[in-house]
Amino acid sequence: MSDDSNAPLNVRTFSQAISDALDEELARDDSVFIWGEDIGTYGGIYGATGGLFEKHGPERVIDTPISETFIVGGGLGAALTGLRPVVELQSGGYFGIAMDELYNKVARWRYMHGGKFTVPMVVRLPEGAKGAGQEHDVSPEALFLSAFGAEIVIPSTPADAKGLLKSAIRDDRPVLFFEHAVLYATSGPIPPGDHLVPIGVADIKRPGSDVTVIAWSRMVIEALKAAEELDSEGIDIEVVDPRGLRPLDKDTIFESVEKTGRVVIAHEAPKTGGAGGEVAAIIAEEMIECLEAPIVRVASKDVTLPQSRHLQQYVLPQAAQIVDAVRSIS
Amino acid sequence: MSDDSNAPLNVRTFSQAISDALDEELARDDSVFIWGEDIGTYGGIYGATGGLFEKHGPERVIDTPISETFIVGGGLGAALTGLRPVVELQSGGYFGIAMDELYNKVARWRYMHGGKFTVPMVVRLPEGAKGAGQEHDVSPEALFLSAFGAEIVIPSTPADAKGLLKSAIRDDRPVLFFEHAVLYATSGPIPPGDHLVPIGVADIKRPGSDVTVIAWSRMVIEALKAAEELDSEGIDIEVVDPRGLRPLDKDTIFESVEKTGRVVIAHEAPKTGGAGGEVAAIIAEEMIECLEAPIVRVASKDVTLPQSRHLQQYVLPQAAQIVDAVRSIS
Amino acid sequence: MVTNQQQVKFYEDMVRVMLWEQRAMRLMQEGKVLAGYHSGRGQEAIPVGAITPLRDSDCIMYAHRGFGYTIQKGMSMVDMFADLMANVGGSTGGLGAGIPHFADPKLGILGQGGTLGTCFPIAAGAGFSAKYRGTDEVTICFFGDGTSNRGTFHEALNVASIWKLPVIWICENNRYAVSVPSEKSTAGRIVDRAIGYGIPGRSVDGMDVVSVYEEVTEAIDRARSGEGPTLIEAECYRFRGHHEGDPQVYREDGEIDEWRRRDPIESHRQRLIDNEVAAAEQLDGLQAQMASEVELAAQEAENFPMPGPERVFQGV
Amino acid sequence: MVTNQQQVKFYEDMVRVMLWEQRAMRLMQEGKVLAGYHSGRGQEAIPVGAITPLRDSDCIMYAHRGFGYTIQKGMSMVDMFADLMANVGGSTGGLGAGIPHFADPKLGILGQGGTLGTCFPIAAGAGFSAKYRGTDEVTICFFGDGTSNRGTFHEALNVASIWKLPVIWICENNRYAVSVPSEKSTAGRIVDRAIGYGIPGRSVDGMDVVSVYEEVTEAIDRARSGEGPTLIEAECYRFRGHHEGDPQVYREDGEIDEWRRRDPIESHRQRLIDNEVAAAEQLDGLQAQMASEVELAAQEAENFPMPGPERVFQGV
Ligand SMILES: Cc1ncc(C[n+]2csc(CCOP(=O)(O)OP(=O)(O)O)c2C)c(N)n1
Ligand SMILES: Cc1ncc(C[n+]2csc(CCOP(=O)(O)OP(=O)(O)O)c2C)c(N)n1
Ligand SMILES: [Mg+2]
Ligand SMILES: [Mg+2]
Repeated sequence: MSDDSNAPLNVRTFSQAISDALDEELARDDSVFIWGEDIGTYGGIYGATGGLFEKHGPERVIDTPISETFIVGGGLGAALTGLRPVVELQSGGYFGIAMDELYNKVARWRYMHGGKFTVPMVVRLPEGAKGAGQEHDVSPEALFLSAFGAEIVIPSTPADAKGLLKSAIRDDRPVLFFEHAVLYATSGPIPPGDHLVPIGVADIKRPGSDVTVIAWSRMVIEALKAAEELDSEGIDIEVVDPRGLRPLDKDTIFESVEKTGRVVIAHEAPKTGGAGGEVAAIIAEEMIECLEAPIVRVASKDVTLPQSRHLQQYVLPQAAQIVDAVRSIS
Repeated sequence: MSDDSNAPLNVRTFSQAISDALDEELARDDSVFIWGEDIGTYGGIYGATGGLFEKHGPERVIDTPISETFIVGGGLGAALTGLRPVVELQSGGYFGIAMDELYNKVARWRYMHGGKFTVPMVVRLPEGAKGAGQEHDVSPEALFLSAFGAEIVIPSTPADAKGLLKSAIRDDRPVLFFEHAVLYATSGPIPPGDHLVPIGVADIKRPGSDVTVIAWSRMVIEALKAAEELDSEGIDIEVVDPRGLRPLDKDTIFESVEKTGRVVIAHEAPKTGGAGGEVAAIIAEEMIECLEAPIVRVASKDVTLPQSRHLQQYVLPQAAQIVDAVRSIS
Repeated sequence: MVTNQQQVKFYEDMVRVMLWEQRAMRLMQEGKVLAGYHSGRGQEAIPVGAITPLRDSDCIMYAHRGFGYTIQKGMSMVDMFADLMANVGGSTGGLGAGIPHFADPKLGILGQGGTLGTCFPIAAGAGFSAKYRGTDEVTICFFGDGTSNRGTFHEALNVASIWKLPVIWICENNRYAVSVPSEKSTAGRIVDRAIGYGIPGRSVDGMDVVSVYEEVTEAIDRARSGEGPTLIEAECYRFRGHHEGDPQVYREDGEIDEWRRRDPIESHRQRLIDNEVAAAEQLDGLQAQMASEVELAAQEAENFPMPGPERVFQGV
Repeated sequence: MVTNQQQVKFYEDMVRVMLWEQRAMRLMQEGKVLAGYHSGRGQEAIPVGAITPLRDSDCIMYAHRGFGYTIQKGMSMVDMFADLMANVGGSTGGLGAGIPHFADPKLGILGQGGTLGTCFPIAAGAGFSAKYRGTDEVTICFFGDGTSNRGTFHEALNVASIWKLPVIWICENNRYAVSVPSEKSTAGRIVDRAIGYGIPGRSVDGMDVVSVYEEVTEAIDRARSGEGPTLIEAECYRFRGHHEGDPQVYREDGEIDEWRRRDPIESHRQRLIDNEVAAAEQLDGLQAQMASEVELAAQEAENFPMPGPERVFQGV
């Protein structure tokens, strides 16, 4: 944890951290509102908007129809006219429905129109494998690497979730905010007060000297598990959590690679087309002289995730694959 | 050209090559039909379906409404029930409108339903910068790297366009077929007869020994121009055209990299999030011991392409950037 | 007119659907199915009434609300149980579970989209295909009231109308999309959207299997004879939560009891008895027979092994 | 009732729009604009009539058919010429050309989407925003008949209706989407789609600026007073090709001549003269005045330099 605050910590789940952030920002700024499917009386299917409807009322916590192009495109219209929408896609798997709105409009509206507008909008996308099926259990962050106007933020802990979401809401750029559904139930300490985490700053989740493991979202948890196992073998890995992909904190990554000369990149999205490719390519382009081994990517197998949880075990990456990958280059 | 036929060659434009392929396949197989916006009496806004309406009739050459989710999703429905649709998005820039259909449905329907169906469908996507604006002038092929059921085919010459499109139409898998709009007017020789080019086989567009330049679509033309200039400096580049991204012909790429030890990857999509990242990462993972220099990517600058053609010159990659890149690692 | 035999068959079919679901839920409780489930209890009259008039060669795009659609279209109950358990006996060979993507091309079961509203363009495409191939096959597309607000609805209904495609659009309006009441999310009447496309729109009592059957039969006749699509809105209600585990905080007081009095299975049964079409004992007998059919299917399905890791790379 | 002064103003405004376009085309012919263009000739009555009743604080999402929308909403003609030439004088600071993405937040000009149908959800969102902020601002969303077949139409009109958002949906039905005739791509009547959403639908003669003005004014009043959206279908015709260079193979014989007789500018002029609202000389004078306004703007715009490479990285 990079937070330097020494005040007492409050233990909250990731999902509570999200709703705390929304609650505080709704209270702070009248121009903030939230909408999505079942986020009102129901409190969101992951509970991440629980209690907000009761507290902030139906004008600001709004249930929409099943209309994803409106959820995103309508949010853009509101952002262009003075508001700060925080919109939710009930599953990040619905990104494709609103892809034109996300990729071509929300991300690009400012630039396309000469920089005349700001687009202070957050799109929350629950992602990752959680047993909800092929179309839902996706981690599509890599598909937005070329949607340049938009920031890509991906927290892995409750503290980061809260602090990054609050920063995202205050940011004048559009932010795609990915929340791994399996993390919602995890808990952790959150610094008190107006906890903000800057966007685009990586966090060394575990310092180490032998191998750099760049991991985000759920894979940070797996990397930390792997670190323990590897530690017992005398391999000391450094776990770098970029906490998002744009802005990408290359400085922190490069510093770590310079130190270790060995890199593993771990994400839950399948290897091919995952953002690990981009990160690996950056290193291969700018840091190759530091490398003492191949850059290894740990990721889901290159298939659509099967619906069956039984088969998912053969596809999804876990700590064990990180351990293997690290060993293979140590 | 890797075609081994010795018969006389027919010079055709890229756009004629496309319509020849469609014409021949429509004639060959009753279950083939085409639909899209303005592909009928108008012959397609790039002329790539010219004459087909008159020849094959309104039942098989069909103008659709401006309804991209139907164009793609309806094609899928037809493919699942015995037909071989070849559907056109009037611009590849509309991929986002039908992203759910393309990425989640067309590519995945077979696997999601246990392999019970075949999806013999081709989606034609004109891509690339042609002065039609930010939302149109895109090269989104990288976004489908993780859409595993679908093949990704990208021709750079009229002969490849014809031969690959005919193969794609006969293929039982869905194929995303990207046609660079600037290439439509280029011309080249096409082998006579039932000219088929296998999908997933790279073509060495120019053999060379010093540096491997992996390029596709319009960048193949630029790479060949660069080759001439570099040749005069005594640098002999090998231009490898993968002719698509899935299946990716790693063998041909690896063989070339083994020989040269130096790699430049060139595509028109912006560098970040472009498929060059994936290709670079594969090499960094599997071939790093052969590399004698950083892997350099030549691509568009990391911005949304400006509408202005004047500004586009500062963004789009040309032969000169390939020359620079090659020099930088020679 | 519906024959007495068909009337009894409706009862049998609805009971089968209900019992299959009950048995599937037991498998879930036993931990043999690791997946969410959207119960169709209360809405059995719609798949049963609508699919009865279809032929094998006709197609359906089904919805996530229970499994009446696939059962009624003739899929093996064994396959379906096995799909839920994700073992190799399933139609997906061990791939499926959750919101399973059952399919059977031979029975015209084209599958389901997990992103709601997927069904509309695909159904229109299947309708196009039937016409292109010169057949008189029809396609039914099932969807919920909430799903009708997806843009794909508009694109597909427009095309189907202008091209007179043989598609029957059946909206199961059960008044909620998860927690959101239809009147808070859906402007006007869904059935009235037919007017904008210049096609027939019909409202039907979705709790009455006979009404559903009759209305859909008419729509099928129109479709087969080249007169194009019909939009049918079936008013209904789901008796259980959106998914198993739904706290159902959103229902209005007493609402559910009122609808339970219109239980499609119970009320049809009563009508059969009242009209002396069948005696209570006969219907009880049928019910027992269905129970054992379903039980046998479940047991057979449980015998299949789970797939190995190689399954993951098959059928890509 | 429309005052005489306003009647004359309509003429002036339509002429300005027409002349701006003519001048823009000269710039294209001179090679100073490197971009496609979709002429609005023949459809001037719609942007002029519809935007006249708007306030500065009201918003528009405009379409690609000519530039009447932005001119009438008050954008500087210099900026717009400069945008087309992609020099630094443009509203986009040298970024725009082609299907330019002009915008001016202060004038409520929210921009345009190059993927048609973008406009619908954004306009609904702007309408929501006006209501949320407690204002009585309204938003007009302009779109073509072809564009009405995008799914976003459905999603946005439904939400606007259910939430009673102050949005006026104006369809310019010019009978074609590029080459495809509306009756081959669009089922039923577009205006009838209002019925499905339970909102007022109005059909209006889009060649008559006064009718457009009156109908839109009523819709704006409804919107401002919280009664929600209106769908207006304006029947019209484009006199030139879809884009400059369009071979126009798809028109029916004589069709264009018939519509040209209803030229919105000519027929309004004739009406002014016939009703003795204005004399021909006065109108000719206005026309000359507009021509020199436009000419001055074009010349001013031509003086700006082209941006340097750094422009590419600004305003991301
Ligand atoms: C595009 C999309 N948005 C949201 C969801 C999540 N979701 C699953 S079922 C459901 C409610 C559907 O309501 P309705 O169409 O009325 O069908 P019902 O569940 O009432 O049968 C929602 C929102 C989804 N699967 N797909
Ligand atoms: C989503 C999308 N599909 C297709 C196009 C290409 N296109 C540009 S204008 C046009 C025709 C639009 O027709 P209509 O809406 O009737 O407007 P009009 O041009 O007649 O004014 C088409 C197909 C596009 N820009 N966006
Ligand atoms: Mg419902
Ligand atoms: Mg039109």
